Amino acid sequence: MRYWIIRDERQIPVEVEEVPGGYTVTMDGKPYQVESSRILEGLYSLIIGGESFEVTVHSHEPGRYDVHMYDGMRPVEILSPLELVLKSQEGARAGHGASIRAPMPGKVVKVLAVEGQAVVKGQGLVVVEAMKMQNELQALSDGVVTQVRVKEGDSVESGAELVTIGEAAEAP
Amino acid sequence: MRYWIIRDERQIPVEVEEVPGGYTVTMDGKPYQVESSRILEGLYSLIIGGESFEVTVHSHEPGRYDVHMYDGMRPVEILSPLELVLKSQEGARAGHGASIRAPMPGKVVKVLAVEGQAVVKGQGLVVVEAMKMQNELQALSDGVVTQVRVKEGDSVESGAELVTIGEAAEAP
Amino acid sequence: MIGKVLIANRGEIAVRVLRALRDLGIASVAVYSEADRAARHVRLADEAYCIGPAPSAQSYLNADAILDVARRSGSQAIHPGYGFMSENAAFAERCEAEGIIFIGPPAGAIRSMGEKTRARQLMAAAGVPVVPGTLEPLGTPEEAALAAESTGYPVMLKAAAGGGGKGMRLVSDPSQIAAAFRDASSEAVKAFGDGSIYLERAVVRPRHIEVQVLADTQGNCIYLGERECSIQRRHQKVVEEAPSPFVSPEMRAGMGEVAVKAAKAVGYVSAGTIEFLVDQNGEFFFMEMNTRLQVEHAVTEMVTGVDLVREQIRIADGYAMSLGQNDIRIKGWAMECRIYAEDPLNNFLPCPGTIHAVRLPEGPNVRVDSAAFTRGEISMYYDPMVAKVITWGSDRGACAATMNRALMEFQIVGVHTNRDFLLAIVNHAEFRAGNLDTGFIGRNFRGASLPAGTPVPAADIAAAIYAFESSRKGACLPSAGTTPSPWRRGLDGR
Amino acid sequence: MIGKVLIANRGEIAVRVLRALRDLGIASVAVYSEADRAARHVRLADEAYCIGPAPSAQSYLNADAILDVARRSGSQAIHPGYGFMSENAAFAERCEAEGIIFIGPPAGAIRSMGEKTRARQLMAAAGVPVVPGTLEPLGTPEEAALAAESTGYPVMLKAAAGGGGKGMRLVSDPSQIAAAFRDASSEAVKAFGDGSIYLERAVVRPRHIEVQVLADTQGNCIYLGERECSIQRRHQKVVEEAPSPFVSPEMRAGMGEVAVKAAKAVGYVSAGTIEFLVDQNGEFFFMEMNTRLQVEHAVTEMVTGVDLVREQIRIADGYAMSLGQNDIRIKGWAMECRIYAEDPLNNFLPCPGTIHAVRLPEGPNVRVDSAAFTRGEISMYYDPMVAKVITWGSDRGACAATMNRALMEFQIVGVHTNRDFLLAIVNHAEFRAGNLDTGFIGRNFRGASLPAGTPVPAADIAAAIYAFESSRKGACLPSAGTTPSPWRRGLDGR
Repeated sequence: MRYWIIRDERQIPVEVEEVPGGYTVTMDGKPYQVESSRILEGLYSLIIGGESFEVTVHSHEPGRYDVHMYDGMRPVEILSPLELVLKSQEGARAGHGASIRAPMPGKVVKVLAVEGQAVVKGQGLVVVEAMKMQNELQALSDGVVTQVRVKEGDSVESGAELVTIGEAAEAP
Repeated sequence: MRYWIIRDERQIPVEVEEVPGGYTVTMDGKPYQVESSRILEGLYSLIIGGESFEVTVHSHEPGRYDVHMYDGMRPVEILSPLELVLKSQEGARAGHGASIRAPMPGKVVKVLAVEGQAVVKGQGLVVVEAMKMQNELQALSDGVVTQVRVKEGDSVESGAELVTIGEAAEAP
Repeated sequence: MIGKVLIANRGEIAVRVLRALRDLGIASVAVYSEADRAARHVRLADEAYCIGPAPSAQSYLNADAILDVARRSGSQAIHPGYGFMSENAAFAERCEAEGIIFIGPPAGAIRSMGEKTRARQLMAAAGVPVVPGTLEPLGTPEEAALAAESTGYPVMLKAAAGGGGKGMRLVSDPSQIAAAFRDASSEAVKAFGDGSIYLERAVVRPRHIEVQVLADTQGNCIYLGERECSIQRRHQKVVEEAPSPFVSPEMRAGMGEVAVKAAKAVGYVSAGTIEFLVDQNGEFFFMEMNTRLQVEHAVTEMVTGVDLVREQIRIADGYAMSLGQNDIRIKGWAMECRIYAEDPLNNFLPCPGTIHAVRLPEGPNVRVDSAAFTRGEISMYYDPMVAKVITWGSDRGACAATMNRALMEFQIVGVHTNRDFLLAIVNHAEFRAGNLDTGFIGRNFRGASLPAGTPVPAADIAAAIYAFESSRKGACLPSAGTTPSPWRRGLDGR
Repeated sequence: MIGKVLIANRGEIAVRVLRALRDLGIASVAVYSEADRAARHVRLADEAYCIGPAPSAQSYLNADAILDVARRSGSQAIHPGYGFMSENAAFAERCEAEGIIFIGPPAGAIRSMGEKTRARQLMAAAGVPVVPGTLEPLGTPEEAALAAESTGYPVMLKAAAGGGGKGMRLVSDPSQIAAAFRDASSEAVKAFGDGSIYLERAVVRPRHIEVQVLADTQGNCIYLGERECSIQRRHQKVVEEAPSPFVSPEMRAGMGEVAVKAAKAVGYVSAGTIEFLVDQNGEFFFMEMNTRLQVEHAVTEMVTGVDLVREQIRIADGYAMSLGQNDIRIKGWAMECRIYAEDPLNNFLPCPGTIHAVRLPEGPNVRVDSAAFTRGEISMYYDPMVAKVITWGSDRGACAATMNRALMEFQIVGVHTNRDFLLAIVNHAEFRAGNLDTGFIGRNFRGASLPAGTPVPAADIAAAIYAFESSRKGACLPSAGTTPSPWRRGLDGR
């Protein structure tokens, strides 16, 4: 199957093909014979040309993978054909409103945003506390608060939509 | 749900009833309030009257459980109503032929039994090697070998039927 | 004789204390919040009782509930661990009043050392060197400016009730002192309910070196060498070691004797730690005393062979220490890395969540103290520390090499940890050379974040295979689009 | 200088060697059989190569395949671990011939000590005490009877090529000697391809005590104290400790000097062990030398602080030892328990299978060397040893208490282990008193099986809850009826 690695504005083609004991992975035209053994969900042993790698792979967002190796972590963005299409559509829509989501579970300790309020990029919208630390979620662009979905004291899950920001024109 | 513990020829009634945070387990008329938390498949944290137990439960055969506690293992035989019925039928059939099964995976290194052969209780039938050790499987009762299902060199899984012994009357 | 002990704590330290109790054949009683029903300390204890909902104020800080369990379970003593009730003099007094042994110092010693300006006065009077500065809380920004003039800039403003870096400000220039005073004071009010601020001369490129002491009820008090704790991020220790590469045998004896003097000045009993600020010439100044077991006590255990928790329990039981000063020999080197569930690539934001799988390092010269387990929850309610990895070596180089090995083996699937950051510290040339001071992380890791590793084919291949296998499993389509993270920075991390 | 080492082994010892290489900054090359693709040693190594199918004869004993990988990977040296190629003199010679360093003794020393009767002759000539007996293999049952008359009964018949208890028979009565000779000889033919048998006076209630030595290529040779290995089941060590509770400092020096003499007599280099049989009066006799690292080397490491594998590698690299005899100090006490995948309630039958989950003990004074992991396979092709649990204490009682704690924490879901048996040994009054001899297990555990624990309500409740939850998950109905196990006893376990 064909994928694309997105790196430094480039799209690098990657072909993954099953072979006995593993895969042939062809990156940017260069083939790698990979002996692959899945130990657990997200934990792999790879042997590539005699070199042994134990890696854990973790995906927080579609297309984005954290690959943990012995000597550190590498973030890799790799997209399937469908994901690539969706991403380019998303790019075209950029700026047309954005949801501020909780990147981790926590408790809302302060709501700074008010519906209808005009905000500028970087302005604080919600303060969420997790693990004894207060963290402020900020507007990603100028706009108007179209919806506030939480109130103080709410517990929120990772990924929960907290505030929606629309373009100024969309404001009531 | 009702179960029976089989111990020292006795059948002890056990009633398991779900309650918030755990179970009420009534054994031989005595109720125990059990806070139960399942950590993993087969791994439980139980708190009974303030006492904390971490146990792993393992079942090799239906109705038979090995309960591993910090200070050692306890085998427990506990049967559901259906299992109790099946067991008593099995008891009535006792002696009417038996399958000799591999209690562990291994390799058949010698087949001593021949189909049609009369064997006595304790007579060696098959030798299976596992982990560098040869172990002999023996007849559980007098009888006649009605079927030999393996040959030397076979790899066998745990529970695989190796030899069937019938009553002398059933022999050809 | 103590036959049953309640552990008023959670996480790795509760497990640590449990192990000491097991070793001594003493029954253990765990307490837990509703969020911790499945926690390791609950499962390993002989008895366990729920003391309230997840927030600490309603459970681990709930003295009534804890004492109620102590009575119900027939515990003769309470071990507070660190944090929570460990430096709460009122709690220690309540234990005493109810006839339950508090495994720690007397309430009076906690109180004397807990109020920072009073402690400085006491220490100065006892002949313990303190950093030049004010011995009384400052009333106004103007008072602060005057005091700074007499001490000389740079100065450090500190919350009198403080700890953990809250309510602290470094001031290098007279024009900033008034604003800094107001900031620090309001932060201190928020954090501790007490805005009192005092001032000290700021030591340039200081090391943070602390001395472990142990005192019994019979008047014996000894020191067990020092710990180097200069590797800190936002005033939180990250990597500790024993001994300090900076401390000679003469300096060790000198600091040790001063530490014993400090402990005796407050009638100290049990394990305690005197924290010193050490300047580049080796001059050392009393900072504060931690009147409890420290997170990093394990490195001292590794180089001395002394089990500090066991000694605490025996001392609390009224025994004279089995050890004299001459029994303490420092053998080899030990380091500790604190593994936190946080994201070093994203400004160390804490990462609560579920551990899908954990593999702790093992093998020769490795000790792990943790409460992590497969399917365990890292709760948003508590400290994000997941595990302590401690290594020993015959010398500092061997110890660091083994720490590198242990960190490489450390593996958690499911939550981010600072493992990579710890690896980067331990393998940093300046760290290996022993050039440590409290500015190490700020200087060497700009923005206090870890840069991502450079791409390697194996990582790309792993991601591709994972993506391939995930799609083959029939995973749902990804939700459309991704937005850049709005998660900017910790508000307390200015 | 050695920059890359191939590890010609698997399991915990391969991982142990890997860790030493990491600590030294040397690249590691793993070899593996097809059954071991997912094994820990494969995943932890820098490089890994498959050397053949699962059976050892086609993989871990395949010298051609191993040497081929050594060449392809550019390894300068091979560490053989224990077992497999470790005492194979021909393999050591082939390595030398191909310019690859064999991390172990010279082939000549392996050979001298490998043939047991020749070793006895050599040792006797060097002034090392040996048990009275024959110095030449016996030809016939009649010769055996004559030799036994002169030595005096009871006598022990032993396979000259033997090890691991195979080809051994104790004879107390002259009427049994002919049959026992024939039995032992045919067993030895089967096990070793060599039926040669020799005879020794049997020592009554003997202890098995061994001395660790370390020798370099510069002619230095030291001893690192003794290990008590009397706790054996079917001649397999189960629990080991260092030091021995039976050995005084004077006896330690005496045995140590004899051990060094023995090693020097064969030109020994690297780590090696002299095994002694010790009678109730403290008289000790040379049994054999193990010309390799021992399974139980870790207890010596714990009490001396010396990393034996690191020393082996440095010695193989031509360095003089960094340690002199005076640097060796025994501090505290260490014990090792070997966790086997076997069923102690069912005559210790080995239990291959899949580990569903594993939790290894951790915390202060605990070391674990293992290759076990969640979802790992215990293969029927290899040794059933799953892990070694090693503990340290300031004295023997503290060490045993910590071993008890560590074993309590040890948890494997999915396969049977001998953990409960180890717990029963460690907590046995005779063990705690230090009354050890090689008959300990046979005397205290009749039928060499562990009785099941007495019923307790918590166990019944756990089984009931498990049964309830399993049925609720919609598990299939049990297959009708259960039959008693036909699995009687190991054929080699008479």
